[in-house]
Amino acid sequence: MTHKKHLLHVVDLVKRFGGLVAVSDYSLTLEQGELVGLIGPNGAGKTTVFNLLSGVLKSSSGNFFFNSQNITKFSPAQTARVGIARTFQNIRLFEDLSVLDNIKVAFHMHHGKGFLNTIFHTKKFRQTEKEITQKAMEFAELMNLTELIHEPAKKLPYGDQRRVEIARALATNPKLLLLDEPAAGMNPQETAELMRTIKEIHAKQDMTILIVEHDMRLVMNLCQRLQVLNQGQLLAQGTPEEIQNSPEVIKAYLGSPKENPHAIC
Amino acid sequence: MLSVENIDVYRGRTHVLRQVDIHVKHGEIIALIGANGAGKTTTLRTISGLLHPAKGKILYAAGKGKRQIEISSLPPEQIVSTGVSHCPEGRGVFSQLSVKENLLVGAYLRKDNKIEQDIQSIYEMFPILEERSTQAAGNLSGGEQMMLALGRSLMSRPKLLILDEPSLGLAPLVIETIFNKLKKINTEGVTILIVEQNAVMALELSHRAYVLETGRVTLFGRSADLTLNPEVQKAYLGGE
Amino acid sequence: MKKCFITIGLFFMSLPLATPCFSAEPIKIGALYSLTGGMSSIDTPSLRGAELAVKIINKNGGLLDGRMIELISVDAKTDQKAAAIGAKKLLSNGVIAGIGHSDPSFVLPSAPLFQKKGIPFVTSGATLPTLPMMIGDCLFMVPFGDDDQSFAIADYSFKSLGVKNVAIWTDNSMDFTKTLSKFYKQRMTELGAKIVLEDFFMMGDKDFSAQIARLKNVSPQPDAVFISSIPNEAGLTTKQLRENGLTLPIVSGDGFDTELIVTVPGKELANDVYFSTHTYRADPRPEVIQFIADYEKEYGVPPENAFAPLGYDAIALIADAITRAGSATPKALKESLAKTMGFKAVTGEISYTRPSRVPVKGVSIISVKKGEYNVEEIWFPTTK
Amino acid sequence: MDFGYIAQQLANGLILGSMYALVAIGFSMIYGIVRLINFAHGDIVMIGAFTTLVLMETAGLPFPLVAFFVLLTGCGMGILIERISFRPMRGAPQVTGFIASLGISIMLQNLGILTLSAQPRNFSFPSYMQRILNLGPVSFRVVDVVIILTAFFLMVALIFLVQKTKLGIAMRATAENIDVARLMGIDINKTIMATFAIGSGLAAIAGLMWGGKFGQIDPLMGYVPGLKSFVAAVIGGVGSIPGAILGAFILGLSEVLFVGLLPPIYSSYRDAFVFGVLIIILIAMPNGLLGKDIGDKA
Amino acid sequence: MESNRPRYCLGLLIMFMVVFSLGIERTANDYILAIVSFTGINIILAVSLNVTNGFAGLFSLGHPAFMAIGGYTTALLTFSMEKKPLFLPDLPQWLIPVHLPFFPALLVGGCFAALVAQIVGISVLRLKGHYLAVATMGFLIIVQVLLNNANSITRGPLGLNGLEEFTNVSWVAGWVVVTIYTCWKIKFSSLGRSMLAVKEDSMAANSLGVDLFYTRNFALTVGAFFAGVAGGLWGHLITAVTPGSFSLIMSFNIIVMVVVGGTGSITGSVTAAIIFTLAIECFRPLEENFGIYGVGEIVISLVLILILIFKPSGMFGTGEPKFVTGKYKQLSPTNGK
Repeated sequence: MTHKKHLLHVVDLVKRFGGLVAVSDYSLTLEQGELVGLIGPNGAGKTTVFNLLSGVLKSSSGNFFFNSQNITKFSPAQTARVGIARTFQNIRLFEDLSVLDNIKVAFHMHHGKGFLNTIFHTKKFRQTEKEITQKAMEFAELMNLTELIHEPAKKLPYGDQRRVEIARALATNPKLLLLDEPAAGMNPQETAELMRTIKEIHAKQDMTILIVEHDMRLVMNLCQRLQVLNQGQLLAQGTPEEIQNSPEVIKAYLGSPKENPHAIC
Repeated sequence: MLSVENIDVYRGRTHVLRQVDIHVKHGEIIALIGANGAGKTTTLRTISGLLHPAKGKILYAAGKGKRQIEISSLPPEQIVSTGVSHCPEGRGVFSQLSVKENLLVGAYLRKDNKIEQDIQSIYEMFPILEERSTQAAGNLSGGEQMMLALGRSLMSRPKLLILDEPSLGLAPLVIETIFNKLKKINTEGVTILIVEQNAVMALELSHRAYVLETGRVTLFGRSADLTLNPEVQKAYLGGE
Repeated sequence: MKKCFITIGLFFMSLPLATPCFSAEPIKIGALYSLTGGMSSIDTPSLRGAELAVKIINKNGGLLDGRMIELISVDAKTDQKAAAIGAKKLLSNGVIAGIGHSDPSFVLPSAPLFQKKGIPFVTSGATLPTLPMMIGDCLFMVPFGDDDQSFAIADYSFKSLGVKNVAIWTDNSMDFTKTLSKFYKQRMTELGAKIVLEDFFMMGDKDFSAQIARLKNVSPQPDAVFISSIPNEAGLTTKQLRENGLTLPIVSGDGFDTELIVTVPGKELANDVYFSTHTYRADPRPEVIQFIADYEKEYGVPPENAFAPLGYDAIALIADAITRAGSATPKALKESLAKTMGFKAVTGEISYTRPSRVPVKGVSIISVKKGEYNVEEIWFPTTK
Repeated sequence: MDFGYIAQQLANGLILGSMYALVAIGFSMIYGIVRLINFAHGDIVMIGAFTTLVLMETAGLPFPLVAFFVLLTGCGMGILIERISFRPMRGAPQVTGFIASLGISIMLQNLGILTLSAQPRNFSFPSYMQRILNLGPVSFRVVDVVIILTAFFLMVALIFLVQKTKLGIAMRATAENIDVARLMGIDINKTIMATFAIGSGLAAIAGLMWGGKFGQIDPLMGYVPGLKSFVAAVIGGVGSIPGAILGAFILGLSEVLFVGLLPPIYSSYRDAFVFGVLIIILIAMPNGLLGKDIGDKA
Repeated sequence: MESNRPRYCLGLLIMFMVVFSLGIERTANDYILAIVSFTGINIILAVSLNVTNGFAGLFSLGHPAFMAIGGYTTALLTFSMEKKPLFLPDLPQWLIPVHLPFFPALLVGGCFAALVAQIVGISVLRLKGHYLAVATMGFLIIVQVLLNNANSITRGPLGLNGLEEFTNVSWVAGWVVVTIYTCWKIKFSSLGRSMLAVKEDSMAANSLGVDLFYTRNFALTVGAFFAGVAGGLWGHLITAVTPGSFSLIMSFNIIVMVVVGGTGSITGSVTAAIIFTLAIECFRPLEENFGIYGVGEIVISLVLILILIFKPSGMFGTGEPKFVTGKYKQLSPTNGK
C-alpha cells in the first residue's frame, strides 16, 4: 500500500450533488510538515473537498487515509479526534461565547466528560479546568488575542474572528490543519500578519497545513506546493511559480482571452 | 444614471464597504471586478435595496433628463419599480416554480398587457426555455438556469440591469452565449452593471470597470486601459 | 424592575386584607372554583349560585344577629396546583368553611388541607361517593353520590324502560364518568340485564361517528345506551345518535342535566332521553321556583345547569348549620353540619345519616321528549 | 364488520378529514412562507365559529352573507395577528414565533372565556342542512355534503390561486427565497399578510362548519382543531398545500378507523396513537409525505 | 481564571436559603409558604429546562412529561403502606411491598425520568428546531394518555392522592440550591461549553470533536432528572398527582420563564421564575375583586409577546450578569501556573 508513509492520502475522491459533480477524481498526498495551497475560481469545489476531508460531507466514491487509517466514513467528531482540524469559509464561531470559551471548547474531546467530577468539583476537575484555561491562554497568545479573551466572539471584528477560529482549530491539537479562506475579508495588514502567523505555526509546531485561499499573494508567498481546482477537477499542481505561469491556470482565473493574451501575462 | 456616492456598509458588525464611489452613465456596461470577499456582491445588494448604507447615498435617474432620486433608503420592491433589475448571485431561480412562472415573477410589477409578448421574445432569445416552459426551474441545468435568471430579470423591462457573477460555475460555451446576449441587450438601450470573477471577459464586455479590493475601490477606468494594467492581474494572481 | 413587581405584588396581596370591617365581624367562607380552563363551564355557574345565596342571606340581615357572610372566591384554574394554593390562601384568610369544586380531582388536592385544620369543606358538585372516606370528617357533599344516581337510572331503565340489553359509552378521560359507568354496570348486571357493548371516548371529542357505527353493528341490538359524560359532550352525543337514525333511549346521569341536550340537537331530535339528576330541573317545589326566579333576576339568564343550584345549596347548607349551631366556629359548624337532617335544599332534601356521610338524597329521573323535560319519578336510596 | 360498516366509517373519516384540511391548509401555508408554526391558528377557528353565531342569531343575516363575513373576519384576524406580533419578530429564531403563537393562543382563549363565558353554546344551522341522506348503507346529512363540497371547492380555489394567479406565484416565490422575491419587486410584507389572511379566512370558515356540524361551540374549541391540523400538516409535509390536504384526510380517516375498527377500549389511546405516528413520521421522513426538502431552514 | 465571586454567591445563596426557609417556616402562613414552595419548584423547573433548552438549544416541550414520570414514581414509592390496598387495589404484586422514604424516592423518581429521557433522546434527538418541539409535545401527550389509562398503577384520571405532605420550604430550598449549583457547574465546565457550542453551531462543534448526540442527550437527561425531582416535590406539596396537571400549559409556563429570563442564563431563569410565580399570584386579587378571571394569563401572554418583540434574548441573554460572576481577574498564561 502506497499510502502507508503519507500523512494524508486521498484517492479518487468524488462528490455528486444530485446530477451535479462537485468534485471528481480528486487525489492528494500530503507529507508530514507540508504547507499546501488549494486554489481555484469560485464554485470549483474547494470547500467541498474540505467538507469531505473533515467528515461534514460523505463522499460519493473514493477513499482517503490519514496516517494509513481509512477515515473516509468518519464523522466530523471522529475526524477531529484522529487529528484533523479545520476552519470555515464563513466563520463559524460560537458567537455568544467569549473568545476564551471558544478556544476551550476545542479541549473538550481530550479532557473529561467526567460528569461526576464536574458536579462534585473534584480536584481532578479543578486541575483539568485550570489546565484547559492555561492552554487556551497559550493559543490565544499565539494568535495575538490575549487582549480580547473575555469579549463575546460576535463583538470582534472580522479579522480577529478569523484568528479566533484558527486558535480554536489549533487547540484541538491537530496533526493536519485545514484552513478555508483564512484571509477572506481581511485588509492587507491583517493578511500580512496572518501570513506570518501561519508561517510561525507551520515552522514552530511542524504542522501540516492545507489552505484554500483566494488571496493569491498569500498563497503564492506561503505555500510550498499548490493544487488548482476548476469545475471540480484538478487542473494543475506544482510550485507557486509553475502555477503562476501556467496558461491553463490563468485561463481559468482570468477567463479565456480571445485576443491579445500576452497583454496580461 | 446611477451614482453610488461614498457609501459605507456594515454587515452585522463587519465593515464591508468603505467609501465606495461608483458612477454609471446611460447605456454603459460597467464591470465590477475583484477577488472574493472584496465586497462586490455587497455593493450590488446595497444598490438594489437589500442592504442599506450606513453612510453615503445612492442616486438614480430612470432615463436621460429624468429627475434623480435617492434610492438608498428605499425597499427593494420600490427600487425595482424605478427600473432597476438585479439578477442575484447563484442565479436564484425559484426552483419549485416552472420556467414560465419564473418569468412571470420577473414581470411582477408590470400591469401592461405585453407580458406574454415579452415572454415570447425571451423564448426567442433562449429557445431552450420555451421547450422547458412547464418544467420546474430546479430541474434545469446550470446554464439553463442562468438563461432563465437573465430572462427573468429582463421581464421587468429594466433600464439598469445588475448582474452578479453570471458566469459562476458555467461551461465556457454557455458563458459566451450569455455574454453575447448581454452585449445585444446593451445595444437595445439597457445599462448594465456586472460583477464578474472572470475578469478578462468582464473587461472585454464592459466599457468601464471598477476594481474592488477589501471593500474599497482601488482602480477604475476604461476597461481597455485596465486590461493592460498589471495591477489587475496582481489583484487576481497575487505575486509581488 | 424586580422591586417594582414586589411592590405591586404586596399591594395587590394586601387588598383583600384591607377590606373594611363591618359592624359585626363577617363570617368568611371560601369558594374554590375553576373559573378559567376546561372546568370553567361547570364551575362558574356554581360560584354564581353561591354568590346569589350569599347576597340573599346578607340582604335578609345575615346570620347570627346580623353577621354578614363574606364569600372569598379563588380561581382554581382547572389546575391542581392552583387548587392547592387557593385552598391555602383561603385558610390563611381565616375562613370558617370552604365550598367548591365539581370534580373530585380538584377536591383531592384542596379538601385535605381543610381537613388538616379542622375546617369543614362542602363540595357542591363532586359526586365521588368515597370522597368523605378519603378525606375525613370535614368533608361534606351537597350532591348525592355517583352510586346513587347510577343505581337510580339503572333501576329506572330496567324497570320502567324495560331495558334488557344495554350499551355503555364512557368518557374515559374523567374519573366522574368512569365511576358513573362502573356503578351503572354493577347495578344493571345485578338486575340481570346484559351489557352488549362498552365503548369509550375522550373529553373534548366532537365526532362520535365511529362509536355510532359500532353501536349500529352490535348484536344483539341494545334497548338503550347509557352515556356517561359531562355536559360538553351530552348534547353532541344525543345529536349525533339521533341524526344517524338511532332512536333507542339514551340514559345518563347528571352530566346530561344541561340545556345543551335540547338546544344542540334541536327539539325534534331531543327525544327519549332519560337521566338521573338532582331533584331540581322541572321540579315544582317552591324552593326551586324561587331559586330560578332569583337567579334570572340577578344574572339575566336562567341557571346554566344543575351546578348553579348546587353552589347555592352549599352556602345555604352552611348557613343553616351555622344558625342551628348558633356559632360560627369551624368546630361547631362541622358538628352541626354532620347533624343535618332533612335540610330542604334546592336540589332536594339533605340528610347525613349514612356512615359513608354521602347524603341520603332524592334523585330525579327526568325524561326529555321532543325537547320537553318531565320528572318521571324521584328515586330514594335505601339507607345503608 | 361488514361492508356497510366500513363504508360508513370511511365516509365519516372523509368528513372529518375535510374539516381538518380546511384548518391544515392555512397552517401549512403560513409555515411555508414564514416558517412559523402558528399555534394560534386553531383559535381562529373558534373566532370564526363565534362570529357565525353572532351574525346568524343576533344580526339574523342570510347564510351566504354570514359565510362571507366570517371569511372576512378570519382574514382580518390573520392580518391583525401577523401585523402586531409576527412581523416585528421576523428574522428572529423560529422558536420565537412558535412561543409567541402559544402566547397568542392562550390570550385568545382567555379573552374568549372572559367576554363570551365558558359555557358551550348551541349552534344550529337551518333545518334543511340537518336532513339525513342515505346512499346505500352509508348515511350522512346535508351539512356533511356541504362541508365536503365547500372544503373541496375552497381547496380547488386555493390551489388555483396559488398555482395560477400572480399573488400565488408571488407567495410561492417568497416562500422559496425572500431576498430574490424582493428583487423581483414583490412586496413581501403584503404577500405574507395575504397568506395569513387567506389561511386564517379558511380557518374561520372551518369554524363555521365545525359549529354547524357539531352544533356546539365554546371558547376553548380551537385547541383540538389547531392541534390536529398541525399534525395533519406535518404528516403531509409542512409548507405543501396538497400535503396538508392529504395529511388531513389520512388523519381524519385513521382517527375514525382507529376508533372504529379496533376494540372499543383502544379509543382512549387514540391521541397517543396520533402523536406516536407523528413522531415516527418526523423521524423517518422529516419532510412529510409530500413536503420538499427545505434543508437547513427546517 | 474566573473570580471567586460565584463561590461567594453560592455561599450567600446557601446561607440565605437556610435563614430564609427557617425564618419563613416559622412566621409565614400556609398560603405564603405554598407560594414560596411553588416558586422554588418553578426555579428548579426553569433552571433545569434551561440546561436542555438554553445550553444545548434543544427546544423541548416535554418537561412536564418528565415531571409526571418523576412525580408518579415518587408518589408510588412513598405511598403509605396502610392506604395502598384501599387506594390502589389493583396494584401489581411486585409493587405492593415497595416503599421508600421521601429523599431516596425523589432520587429514584429523578433517575427514572432521566432514564426515560435517555430512551426518548435516542429517537427524537435527531430532529432539529421546532420539529423537536413538536416531537417532545407528542411525547408529552403520549405520557398523559398512558397515565390516564394505566388504571392499576396510576388510578387513571383521578390520579394518586392522599400523599404525605413531605415537601416544605426547606426541602424545596435544598433542591433549588442543588439544581442551581449543578447547572452552574455544568455551564462553566467543559461539558457546558460544548453544549453551548452545539447550540450555537453544531457543525463547528462537531468539527472540534464534540460528540453531538452525547452532548444533546446529556442535556436532555440532566433536564429530565431535575424535572423528575421537581415532579416529586410538586406531588408531595399538593398531595396529589393527576395526568391533567402535567399539561402543555405547564410546558408553556416553564418556557416563558426560560425565555423571559434569557435562554442559557441561570440567573435569568431564577429571576424569571420568581417574577412569574409571584406575578400570577399578584393578579389573583385583581381577578377576584373584579370578577375578571383569566386577566392574569392574558397579561402574562402579552408581556411575553412584548418581550419576544423588543428583547428577544430575555433579561440576561445567554450570559450571567456581572454581579454574580464578578470581574475577571486578568492573568497572562505565564503567571497562571
